[in-house]
Amino acid sequence: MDLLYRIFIDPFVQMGAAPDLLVQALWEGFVAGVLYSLIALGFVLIFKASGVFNFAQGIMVVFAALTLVGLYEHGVPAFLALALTILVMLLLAFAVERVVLRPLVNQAEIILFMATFGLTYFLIGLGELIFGGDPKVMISQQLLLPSGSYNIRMLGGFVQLQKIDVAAAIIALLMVTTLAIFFQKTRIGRALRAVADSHRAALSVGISLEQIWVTVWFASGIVALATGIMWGARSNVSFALDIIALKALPVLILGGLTSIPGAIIGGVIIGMGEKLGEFYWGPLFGSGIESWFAYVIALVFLLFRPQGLFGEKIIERV
Amino acid sequence: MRAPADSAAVAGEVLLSVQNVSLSFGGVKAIQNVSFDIRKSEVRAIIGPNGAGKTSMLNVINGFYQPQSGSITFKGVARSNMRPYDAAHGGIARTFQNVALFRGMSALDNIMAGRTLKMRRGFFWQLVRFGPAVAEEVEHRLKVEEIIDFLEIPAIRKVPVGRLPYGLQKRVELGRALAMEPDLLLLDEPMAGMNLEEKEDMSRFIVDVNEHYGTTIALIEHDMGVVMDLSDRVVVLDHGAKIADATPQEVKRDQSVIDAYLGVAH
Amino acid sequence: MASENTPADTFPKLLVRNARIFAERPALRHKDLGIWQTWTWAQVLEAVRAYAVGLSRLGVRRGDTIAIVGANRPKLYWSVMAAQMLGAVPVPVYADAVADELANVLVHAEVKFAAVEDQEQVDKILSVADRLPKLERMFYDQKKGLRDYDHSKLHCIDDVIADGRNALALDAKVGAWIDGEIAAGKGSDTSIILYTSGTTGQSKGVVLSAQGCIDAGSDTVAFDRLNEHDEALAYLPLAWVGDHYLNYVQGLIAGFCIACPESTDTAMQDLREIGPSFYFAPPRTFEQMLTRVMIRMEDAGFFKRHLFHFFIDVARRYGEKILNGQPVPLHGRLVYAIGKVLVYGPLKNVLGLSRVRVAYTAGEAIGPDLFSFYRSLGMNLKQLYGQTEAFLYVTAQPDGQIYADTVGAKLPNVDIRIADNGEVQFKSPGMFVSYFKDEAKTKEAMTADGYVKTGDAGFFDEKTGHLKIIDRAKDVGRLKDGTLFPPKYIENKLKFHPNIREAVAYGDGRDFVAAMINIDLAAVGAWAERHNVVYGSYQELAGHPLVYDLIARDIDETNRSLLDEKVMAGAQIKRFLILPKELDADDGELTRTQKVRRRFIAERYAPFIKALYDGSREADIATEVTFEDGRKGVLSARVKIRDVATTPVARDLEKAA
Amino acid sequence: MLYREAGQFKTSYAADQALFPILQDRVGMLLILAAAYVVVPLAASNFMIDSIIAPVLIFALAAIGLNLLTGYTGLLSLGTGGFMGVGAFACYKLATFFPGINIVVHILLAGFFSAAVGTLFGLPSLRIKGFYLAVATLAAQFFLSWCFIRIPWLYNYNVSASIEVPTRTLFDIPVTGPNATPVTRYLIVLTIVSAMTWVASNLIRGRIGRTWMAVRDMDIAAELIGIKLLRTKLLAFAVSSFYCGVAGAMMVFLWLGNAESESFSINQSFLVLFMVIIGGLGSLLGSFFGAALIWGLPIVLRYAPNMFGLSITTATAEHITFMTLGALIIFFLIVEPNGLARLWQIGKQKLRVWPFPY
Repeated sequence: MDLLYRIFIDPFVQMGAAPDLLVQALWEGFVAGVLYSLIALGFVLIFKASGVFNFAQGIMVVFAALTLVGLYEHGVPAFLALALTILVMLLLAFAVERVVLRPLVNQAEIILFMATFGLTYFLIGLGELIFGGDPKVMISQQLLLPSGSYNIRMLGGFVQLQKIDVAAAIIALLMVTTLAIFFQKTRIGRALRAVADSHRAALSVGISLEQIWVTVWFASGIVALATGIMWGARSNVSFALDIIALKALPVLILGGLTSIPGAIIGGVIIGMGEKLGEFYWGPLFGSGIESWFAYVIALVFLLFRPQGLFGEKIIERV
Repeated sequence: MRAPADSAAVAGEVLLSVQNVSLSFGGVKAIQNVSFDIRKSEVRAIIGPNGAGKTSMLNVINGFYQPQSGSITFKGVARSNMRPYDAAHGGIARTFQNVALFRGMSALDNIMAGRTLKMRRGFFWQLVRFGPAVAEEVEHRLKVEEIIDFLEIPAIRKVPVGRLPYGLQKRVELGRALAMEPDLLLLDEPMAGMNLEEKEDMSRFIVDVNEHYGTTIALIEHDMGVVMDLSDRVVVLDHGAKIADATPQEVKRDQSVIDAYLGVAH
Repeated sequence: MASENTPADTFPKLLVRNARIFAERPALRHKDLGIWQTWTWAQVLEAVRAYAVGLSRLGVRRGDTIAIVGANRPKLYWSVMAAQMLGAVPVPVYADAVADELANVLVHAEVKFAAVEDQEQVDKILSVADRLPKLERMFYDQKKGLRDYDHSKLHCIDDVIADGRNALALDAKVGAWIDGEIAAGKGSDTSIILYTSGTTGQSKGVVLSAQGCIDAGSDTVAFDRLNEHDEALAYLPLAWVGDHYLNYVQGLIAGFCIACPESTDTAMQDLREIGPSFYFAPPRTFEQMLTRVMIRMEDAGFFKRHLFHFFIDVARRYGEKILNGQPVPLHGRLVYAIGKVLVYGPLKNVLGLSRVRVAYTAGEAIGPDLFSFYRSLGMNLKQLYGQTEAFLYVTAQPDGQIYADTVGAKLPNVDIRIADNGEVQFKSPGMFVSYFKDEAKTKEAMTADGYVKTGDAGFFDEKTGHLKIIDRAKDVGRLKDGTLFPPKYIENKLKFHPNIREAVAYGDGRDFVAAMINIDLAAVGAWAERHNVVYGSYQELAGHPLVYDLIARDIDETNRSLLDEKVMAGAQIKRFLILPKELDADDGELTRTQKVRRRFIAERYAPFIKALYDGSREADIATEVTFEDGRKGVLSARVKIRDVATTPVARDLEKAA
Repeated sequence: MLYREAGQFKTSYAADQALFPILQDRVGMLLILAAAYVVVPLAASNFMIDSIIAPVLIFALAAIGLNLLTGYTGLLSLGTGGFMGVGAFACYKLATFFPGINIVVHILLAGFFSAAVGTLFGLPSLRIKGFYLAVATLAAQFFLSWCFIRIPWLYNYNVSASIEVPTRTLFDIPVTGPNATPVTRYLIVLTIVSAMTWVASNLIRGRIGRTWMAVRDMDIAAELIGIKLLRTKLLAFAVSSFYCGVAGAMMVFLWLGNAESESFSINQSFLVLFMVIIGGLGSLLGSFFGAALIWGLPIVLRYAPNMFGLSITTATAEHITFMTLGALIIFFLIVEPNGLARLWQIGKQKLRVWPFPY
């Protein structure tokens, strides 16, 4: 009885009692969610275009961040380092297309999935070999990212917004818009949406799969870099980060593997849900439930909409 | 070409009847208030232009789609919707327009899979594959081998079906359906994409199945010649509605059918 | 394997004996429904007794003739046994005979019953029913398609057997009766009537006595030490003396197991599965086998191909010697041993010959290369000589005394002599009683003192003492200049070349020898592919100049080999052409046993013959042919004629001198 | 080349459907078993056994488990590690509660616990497919590894928060714990693995195996021939997790000797998945190949440099290992997407038709 009370009543009572804390929690959830969304976005881009479930997305985040910081530490000016990193991500995109995707074209999804595992291992090894395994500090100042925080007095309490978080939210927003425009307006973008439906369609549009793949991998590389910077600025840069990739997976099933808006909304939902869960229900289970709570949210959700938040309903034909 | 025995069947008892079935996906009406019946041991053809809802009709009959309204009476039991399992269990087997075989398995295993419902030995026996389990396996293998012999495909027994030419795949699929020893056999365009020779073989098999095993058959077919040869009665669908239901000869003369095929606007 | 009491003198008695002494050993196998269904001797006896009873209940009586038509299937062998049990006379007929030929035999043999394989045969017989007033009933093996036939005179063999079982179950007297029938059989009874393939004109019914068959069989079984542990694949035509002798008779005598293939087109696969220990095949089959091997090896990778050819070469050098137990250098033995592991063993295995203990070939001369190829792999392949009238064979090669060009020494209890005209004549235990309903021909075939005229010309080789056959006695002719001209001998030499499938040689009473060639589609086709020679049809390929060159080379070789044998040197081939179609039994150009009908061909292709000798460069022809599906059509073609350089005999003689 | 199939004909369906229809295969199998039972214990060093042979066998069993689910039933799972963990902890608890009972029994019983858990997490498989399902199984993975940390009861409130394997004996010979010799442990592992592999082969050759594959190849058709999808999938989950559970239990009790939650982390799941994919989906033999390769490779890579006399820091070696492993995985997928088992099959076929090319 008491347990039921603590699960179903008490948390809400608390929320009511301290709305400022609630807002605070929601905000932090929101920011985390935004970052999830960004990673999920990387997944979606690649999955849409090449049907590859890119497990390496998380590592790409870390790898990008590491490269950035690493270059800087070797005395490269911050923004040059940024530019170079972008270049590296482009090279990576080419390499992946040439070495992994092209030889494996038309293979079963799971095979490509596995290949990205291989990629993950490779990148981890490579990254650590070059930059060493120990955690690094993100060069936020040098990149002119704000620090410090706004303290807003509301609901009879304080809500603290880290400036970096605000920046993160804004940047994320910008990226999504840019991508959206890119897909709507540019030729390759349109072709890409064609690919999502069928590879043959794309070819008929007259764009080689290779081009498209390189493009999306590069695009998600950029997204990864942005995510890396944001996340790195909040904690610091190390391979521990790659678990956030796993955090993004529930976002995917929630949002649907092929839906960009799904990734965004899903990310926010998961982010907030997770924070609230940790904040209000966590104590019941002992801490650390955020490691799986997100999945439970997604799973429960799936049972009602197997095709995800924005995925289109599948009518099976025989 | 039908032997007199079958015209008797035409007057035979009703095995399955479809009453005012309607089905739609979202807004799209696939089937609109269709009723017809299939009598014991007859060959019943369902024809109509593309998109007439023929396949959807079969899908409703064996429970793959749930109709929004109407009911299906099979062996005297009326159901508003039939579950695939019940359909299979009740003795409805089915082949598909574009072959739906288990591509990773050999022809033999595919047909063996058709025996699943007939196999009784439980998990434990399967684990040790000993005594009764083996005995059962062998008993059903024999049945399957007879089907293989009947369909004249012994040579490809152990070939993974993925590697077989289309015509043979269709045969294996028929074999899998036969392995269920069904009372009602639904054939969705059994001869689609076959050359003349293959068509002749297939027709022969269909007739044999119907005559020797007395299996009731409902088939969708485009080749009018085949329909005329094989079927006792024909139901014609167009845009999801039934526009005719009679003997092949009558149907051939029916104006609305001709219009439907010539695509005259309604 | 002698039985305790008096030796059995009929096959039913042998069956009873085997059911007793080999009771649980396999007697008969049949690839059916995916596995080798097997019957033990005891089971066979049980089934055949029931079958016989069933037959007798349907009116089969002592002395009736029963046609047996179909492929090698257990129930047809049982039909033979059951008939013999009742003292009726089985008359096997070639399953691929067209309705007309079939009718001729059935009419001549006055068959009252027929045991047939399937719908096809039933239809064939029904189609000529009006010519067979005597035919009372038909029994069939395979139900398929016959369900809706009128069954008043048509019975499924299974039902007959079932009916027999019933009768036996219901009434013990029936059992006693049938055993009585078995006992009543005598060695002097007619055991079977085998119709000759009829190389020349109408085929004759060769009457064989039970005792004769069993004596002949027992001798050869002893000769090759066949026993109940052997296994043979029954794939030869049921109606051919070879199958009846090698499988049915020797099987029953030695008690070994015979296996029936699933179908004629799976015979090779089935051969591979069964891996017989006793194997017979006509040279043609061995030839096709070798051709296939060579073709398949062409597609192998570089390393494997060379490995293969290297070791085949080794085998050629040492293989036969080792097999014949002749001295071989140690390193030779070693390399051969390696080859055995790497090539010979595996090769024999994939061909299904790895268990072969005794293998025979006969029917026509076999190419020495071909012959020694198989022997060099360590397969005990031997030759024999005989004919239907002899109930199969009068000479055979004893283990260890093998020569490609002889047909072996005379068998025990056989008496052979060479008549003045060079014809081979014999007396043998198995020799036939008479031609059915044909006293005249019977007399014709025998000498006054009771020897059988083989009609083959031959002589005993002085150094080996083995018999050598050159040709049909009557076919041996002479050229204008008097040189001896044995066409078959030359044709065989030609056919030893893998590219040449058939050859017909002419020269009797002519100035020189000329030949008409049939290319081997498999071999030449493969050659064409490798040398990217494009062709649309057999005819096109046959007419291709490059193919002509190819054949010309072969003929050149033949000529050289003829040169080596003084007598033959004059008979070198001067001109040849390649026939635009394959010689075919359906067109009457070959006998059912695939022997060429020289005269018939001469008439049919008269324009060619003419052209060959009047020196023209090419010749036209329009002739009717039968296609696979039995349709008839007209084939019209223009073929080129080639001259071949021949070495003048004179110079050769000088060299010799 | 080694094959002599002429004369090996089948006179019964039982023989035709036997596990090893070809004589030479049967002989080969016996030789391998003989070697495993006799030669290895005599010849192999403890190091060999403890750090190569035993783990390969154990992982092979886990791989078989996953293969039954992913390779045969077509359900992608990333929860293997978790299910192995359930087996391990269950076995630990059983061993604590019923010290009297033979440890081997416990190991097998533990399988049932993970089977139950597996079935539970298999439930979503009715509604969701493919990667969605894979992610769903990740939920299981994370939830379970969370439990392994947060529920002290599972590891008997050890301060180390890890399993300490007690000594247990079989016929008075210590089989678990510190005093058990590697060979004894190896022999038990070998026996369990062989037996369970045999059982698995029985399952997949029979009715159940066919229903699994049917669901994998075309679930719609499977449903329409009367196969109950949920039941079939859940059974696959149950059996699969049972195998993983037993593997997990063996891992702790017969190999490592102790373990904490990390041993059953997501990485474990991935490792096993590699083994399955590289080894070959839908092949028991492949599971062994995969295990051998994925487990053996890093070891080889670790010792290779020293062999060539060049010495590098362990850290660097570690990183290089990672890279090479990753590269090799991609390489293998490109060379033969159907896994090592396929390569083996092709080779075998070549031997059967030798000297012919086909």
